[in-house]
Amino acid sequence: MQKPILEVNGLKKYFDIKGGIFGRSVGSVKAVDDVSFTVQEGEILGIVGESGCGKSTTGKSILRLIEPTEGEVKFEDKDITQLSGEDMRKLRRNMQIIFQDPYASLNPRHTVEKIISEPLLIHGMTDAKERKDRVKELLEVVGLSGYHASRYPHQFSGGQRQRIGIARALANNPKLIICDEPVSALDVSVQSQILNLMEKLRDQFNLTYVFIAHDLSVVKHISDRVGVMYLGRMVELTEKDKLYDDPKHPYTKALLSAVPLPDPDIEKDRVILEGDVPSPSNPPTGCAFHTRCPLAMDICKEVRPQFEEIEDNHFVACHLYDETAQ
Amino acid sequence: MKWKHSFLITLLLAFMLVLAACSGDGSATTNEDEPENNSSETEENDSTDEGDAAAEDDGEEQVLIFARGGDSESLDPGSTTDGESSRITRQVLESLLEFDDESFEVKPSLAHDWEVSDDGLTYTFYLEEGVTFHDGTDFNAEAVKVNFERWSDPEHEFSFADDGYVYSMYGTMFGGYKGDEGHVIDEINVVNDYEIEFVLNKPLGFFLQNMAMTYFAITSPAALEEYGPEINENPVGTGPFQFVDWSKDDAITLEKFEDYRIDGLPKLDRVVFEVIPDNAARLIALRSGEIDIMDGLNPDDAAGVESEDGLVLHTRAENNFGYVGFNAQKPPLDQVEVRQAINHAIDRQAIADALYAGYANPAKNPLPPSYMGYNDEVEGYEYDIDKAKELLAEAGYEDGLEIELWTMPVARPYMPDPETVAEIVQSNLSDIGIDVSIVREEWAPYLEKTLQGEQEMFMLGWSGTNGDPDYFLSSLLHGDNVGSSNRTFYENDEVDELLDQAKVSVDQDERAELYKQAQELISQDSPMVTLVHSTPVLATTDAVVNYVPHPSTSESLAEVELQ
Amino acid sequence: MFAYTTRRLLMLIPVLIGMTLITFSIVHLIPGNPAQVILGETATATAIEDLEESMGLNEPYFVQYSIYITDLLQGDLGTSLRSKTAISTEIWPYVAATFELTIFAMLFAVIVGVNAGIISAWKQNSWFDFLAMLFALIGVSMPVFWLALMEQWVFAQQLDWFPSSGRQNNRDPMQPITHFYVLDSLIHLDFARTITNLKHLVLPSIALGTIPMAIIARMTRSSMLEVMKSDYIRTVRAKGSGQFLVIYKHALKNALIPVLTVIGLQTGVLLGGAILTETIFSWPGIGRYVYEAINYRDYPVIQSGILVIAFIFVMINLIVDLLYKYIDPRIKY
Amino acid sequence: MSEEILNINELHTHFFTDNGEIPAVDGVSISVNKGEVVGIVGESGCGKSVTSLSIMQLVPSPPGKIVSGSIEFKGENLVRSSKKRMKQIRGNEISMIFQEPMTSLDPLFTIGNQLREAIRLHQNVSKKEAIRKSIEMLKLVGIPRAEEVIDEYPHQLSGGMRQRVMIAIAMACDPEILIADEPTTALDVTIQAQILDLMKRLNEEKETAIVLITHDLGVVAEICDRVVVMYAGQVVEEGTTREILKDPQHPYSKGLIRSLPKIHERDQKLYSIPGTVPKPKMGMVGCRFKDRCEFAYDRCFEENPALYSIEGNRRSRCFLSDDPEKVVTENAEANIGS
Repeated sequence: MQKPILEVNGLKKYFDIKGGIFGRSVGSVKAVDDVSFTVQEGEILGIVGESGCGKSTTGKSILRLIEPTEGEVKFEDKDITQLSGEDMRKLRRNMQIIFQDPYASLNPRHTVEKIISEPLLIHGMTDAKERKDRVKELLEVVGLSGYHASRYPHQFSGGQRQRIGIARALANNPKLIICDEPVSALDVSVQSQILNLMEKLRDQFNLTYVFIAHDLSVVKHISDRVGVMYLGRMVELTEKDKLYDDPKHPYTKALLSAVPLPDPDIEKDRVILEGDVPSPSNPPTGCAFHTRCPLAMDICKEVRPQFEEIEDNHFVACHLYDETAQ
Repeated sequence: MKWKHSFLITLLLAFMLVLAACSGDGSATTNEDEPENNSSETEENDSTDEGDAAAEDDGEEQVLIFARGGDSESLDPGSTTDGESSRITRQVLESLLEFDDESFEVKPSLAHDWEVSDDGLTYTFYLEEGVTFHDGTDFNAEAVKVNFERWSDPEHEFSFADDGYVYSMYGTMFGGYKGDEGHVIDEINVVNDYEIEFVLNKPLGFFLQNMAMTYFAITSPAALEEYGPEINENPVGTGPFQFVDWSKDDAITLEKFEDYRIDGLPKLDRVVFEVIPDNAARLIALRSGEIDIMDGLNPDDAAGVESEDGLVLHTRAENNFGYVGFNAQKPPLDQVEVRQAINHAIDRQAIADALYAGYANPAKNPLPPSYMGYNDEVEGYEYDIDKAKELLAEAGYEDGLEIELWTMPVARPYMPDPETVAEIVQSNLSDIGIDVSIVREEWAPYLEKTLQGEQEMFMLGWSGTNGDPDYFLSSLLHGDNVGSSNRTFYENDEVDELLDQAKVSVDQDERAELYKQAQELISQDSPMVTLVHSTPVLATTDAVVNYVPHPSTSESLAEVELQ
Repeated sequence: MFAYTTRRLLMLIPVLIGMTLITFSIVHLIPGNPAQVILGETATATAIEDLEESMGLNEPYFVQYSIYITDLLQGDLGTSLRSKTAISTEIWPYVAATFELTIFAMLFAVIVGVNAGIISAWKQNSWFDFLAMLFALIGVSMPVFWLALMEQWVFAQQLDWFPSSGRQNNRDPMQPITHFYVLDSLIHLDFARTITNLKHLVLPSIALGTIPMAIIARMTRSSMLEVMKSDYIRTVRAKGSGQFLVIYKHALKNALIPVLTVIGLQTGVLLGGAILTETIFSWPGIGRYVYEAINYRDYPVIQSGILVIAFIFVMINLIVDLLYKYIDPRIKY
Repeated sequence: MSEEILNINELHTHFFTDNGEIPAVDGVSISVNKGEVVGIVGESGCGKSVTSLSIMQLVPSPPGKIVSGSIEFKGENLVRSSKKRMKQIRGNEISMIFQEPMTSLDPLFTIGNQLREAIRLHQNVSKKEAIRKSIEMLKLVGIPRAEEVIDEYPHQLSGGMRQRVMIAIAMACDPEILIADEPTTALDVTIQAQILDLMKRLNEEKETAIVLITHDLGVVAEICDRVVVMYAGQVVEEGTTREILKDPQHPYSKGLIRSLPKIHERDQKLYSIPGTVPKPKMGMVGCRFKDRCEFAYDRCFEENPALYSIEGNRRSRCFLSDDPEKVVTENAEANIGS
């Protein structure tokens, strides 16, 4: 392993809830609540979790598309939360994002050429001819053809649009790409195409991905390491094989067992969790998962478990692995 | 299910509305005495339920509805110059004298007789006895004195100056207020209860005309005491009708004053003055029988009304004129030839025909023809382009010239469509090589700037109030009035002299002669193009009898009845 | 609900302050010296000066404004220059007249508009839909004064079904209590008069309500069509319910939310349109009051009148907001 | 167990749009037995949802219209049924739940109101009785605090809870068939597990047949007895769940299964089907899958493959399965067509 390209320490993002007669802040949604992890160069870090767990907010906070409330985000050892708007803008060429809904993120009135060349222009490629060539090159890289450049987004299928989104992200040779549910809107047969493309591009351009998804199979397939989030917190983070073969956190276990597998032969010992995910505006005290945890202990209600490395490169936030608690 | 119910309720409501409309109509029909008759002559008979109720209840109440375009400003006649106000106060209050039915000839009213001293400085009025105001107080000389003092003296207890009362018509007609240099009334002496004497400090040729104006009608002193500044909404006089109710911008209701000084009058039990701002809507109301008299008929509709069964067309005598004025001190209009040339170039008859549907006469004098001293011998300016060109050449403008014409932004009875008149003038003048550019200003700046002489040519008109020539000629053309009401900046010492003499003379024949001379001079000097005297038209249903419109716009309804 | 209402009410304060400032400024931008206009073309220069002084028009604007605001806070709307009466006492009959007309016009607009919109959406592309939308298009583009005159001509002059002008039969007027004449006649227990008064309301209400009616019809139709495509309507159908329940219970209530906005806004537009309607039908309402005041340059009345109209508009929108909250449980702060 | 209660035969549902006639469902035949769970699998646009809406006669019209074919529910052809009869059937004998629990409930009415409505539409019971039954249904689908929830509005509930409410509404009148159109797609996996568990339980307890429309083969494996795979408006393969998942015959089914990332297998190169799903249009010639199929040969471009019977109830619409000895099905279909 080389040096980490991205280091996230104690990241928090609280959204205020307005209320009362004067519309004051009466509380906050703790969308991301003290999350820390590192990403190595060339690595794919998967982040999984159910809706509302804060995985998307984490991704956007890293790029400061949402200003984090607290914590630091170090990109190549530089704390980007402290950067000025102008410096941040320059840095963005190294950090890109791909969104879930490729249609919503592409301006329907612009041609593909315009969409892809816009970031080029912003980052100083002023020569039109040069831009045009680059757009063609990028389209070919993502498996489209140069002649697609003059078309509009609605003329493409979902998978093709996602390819356009990827081409736009790649335009300025970024080092890090945050992938926010890039394949969840796609059909299975197209999903595999995009996943393969992304893997290919990673190898080709030595990219680093933070791959955010709710589909455990997809994350497993593409990631090197996987972090599991629940209610704004990271509950487990380790290499993917370790995580899938030997999950430590009860939530990870339940999550994995809930995934329906397209194989009638696998007999599973299914853990079906009771109830819903609690509201992030009013998370349970102690361990956020204790309300649904089949193994909850008294301490879980009161003390928030530390996110600790319990085995080599295997981080878990659970009192079951807390030696002092047991 | 809540919403299903609410929908049903709304449907029901809609149905009820329709039902209400229909059943209302139906019940009205059953009320009528002769339903067959009604159905056979729907058009002629004013057949709304409302109309019928009044028209057919012959033996009972006679209610007349008089509709006009705007509401009254104030029912205290002295405090306003508004014609819509005097129309009402004419019924409620009376002046010492009054005008004849169709002219400005004065005749007795509250004063049955009067005397003028030879020097023209003392006027003595003999008042009617046994007259009471509507509130029961007696009418006497003291009451007259209180009223006149109230208007002339801002310090007077009933002057209400602090409440914004200004008696501007008094100031205009009597030369100012108490203490002012031009104020003509020196003192008012109560000789006895029924005899009052006005002493002037200089003669005023139209003093008697003034005394007949509706603006100087006598209010009950007790009412002034009682209502204070609210007298403007509670008029109490000696007139044939007494005030009942005023619903602003809607209707003013008057009812018969049982103790009116003339027996048998008034004939109507009730008069309602209703406001219907839109001329077309007012005519519809007249046709459907909702109203009995409508003022302010569009000249274009007059022919239709005249030929329509059930409606009667009336005209008022001309009491105004519209004109195109010259700024006689601004080159090139300071040359009389130019002014005369323009006068010859404008086709008055065409304007009268185009804009007044024929209900207007081309004017050769500023004075309306019915006025004392009207000079019919003045030749006037024929529509003659060759003559005009000749005159223009004489003045040195054979190659033509450029000139500005300011057009009035508002319509007035004497000028119902100023924009079109301006265009006609523009086209007329282009025939003799004058290039006219039309200037448009808002009304208030228009009045202000023309007063300051910024204009070259402009459009305006004048309406009479007290039926005296002085009000027309002095105001508009006396050199002393330059900068106030004389917007032509016309100054002719000879004319000024004639007008001054006429103003102080008390011999009406002499006055007439002086005014005739003045008109002759004015015509020669051509300070303005007198365009037309418009004849206001109005309509009534044929049920209205004895209705005689007066040129001043206010006529008594005492004699009017409904058939 | 209480907190929401209170908060909405508090939010009115800056709006109201802004309103007074704007009305005051606009009124003073009207060109022309009011004294000159009041006295007309026959006035002398001294008379104009005197009047100016007595009206306080010589003071600088900000002094006039601060006096205006101070008075306003004490419920004093000033005195009309024309009638020399306190506006606060004079204005009520006008406000009541306009309110009465507005209420009936909106009743007409909402009842007819919403139902036409519903049926159009229900029978999309049918002849009814086609005709209703054609009428709506005509209705939107119809000049109010022309419609009003046509109504008078047809229904008052030719058919003689309804009176052409006024609020009541002026040959036999009634002693007003609230100045809502329909209500007053009911209080007097004089039902024949109620019918007469309602008949007076018919033509002006239709004239005034036609444009809002057309807009509401179109809005309801498109909103209904939108809602009819929604998942929850499909659910209701899947439950086996009939068309009526689908439309009048579920679709209508949902479709009404955007329509409500339009109703609120249209009521404002309608207040503006009232000047024309009130003039043609000689309805002595607030629009006429302000119109006459403008002609007369009666500054205090113009200010107060516009302020009152703006206030009514703000109030209607407050009511609409509160209705949202009532209809839609999802709305929070 | 083998009593057939629903038989869709050669169903054609077309959409008449500005761009022409689109055969969204192009000759689909599916049968469902009492108490059976049948999965209809396919990618978006394959016609699976339109098929389910056709059963309920809820295809938005215009532009949609059932052009031909029959849907027999216990011998009664629903395509020919009156509107009145359909109202009786919907929600009572055949119920349906939808993909989006977030938007499938009317936001302006309480849960209780909407549930009660479903009950009272088909059962002549008092309001009070309907409320009692509503609470009972909510408890049956595992909603805690049922007495309170009936007075709450949809936005106060989570997606999983709303889908339970939808199921409660659908099950309120004990239908014989429950059509579930992607019931768990919008839900998180842990919630999905709960809902699938609930559906399975209801299927077993109440013997309600379930037609489960999904794109997720995992969900199919979880609860379906039999699977129908659809592609571009047609059924391409049919068989038991085990058969389809373990031994797919049609190249599309094969590709679909191979392209899934597998959670319990170690690093594999993910297979992907090249190209994209063709948009259905009138008069397509040849196999719909031919452009993406690695086995495609001349015949695939010239003829339309029939649904060939393989063994038992297994069928596949591929010339590879066109065993001349087993042309029975083809002939049978030809007979129906004529």
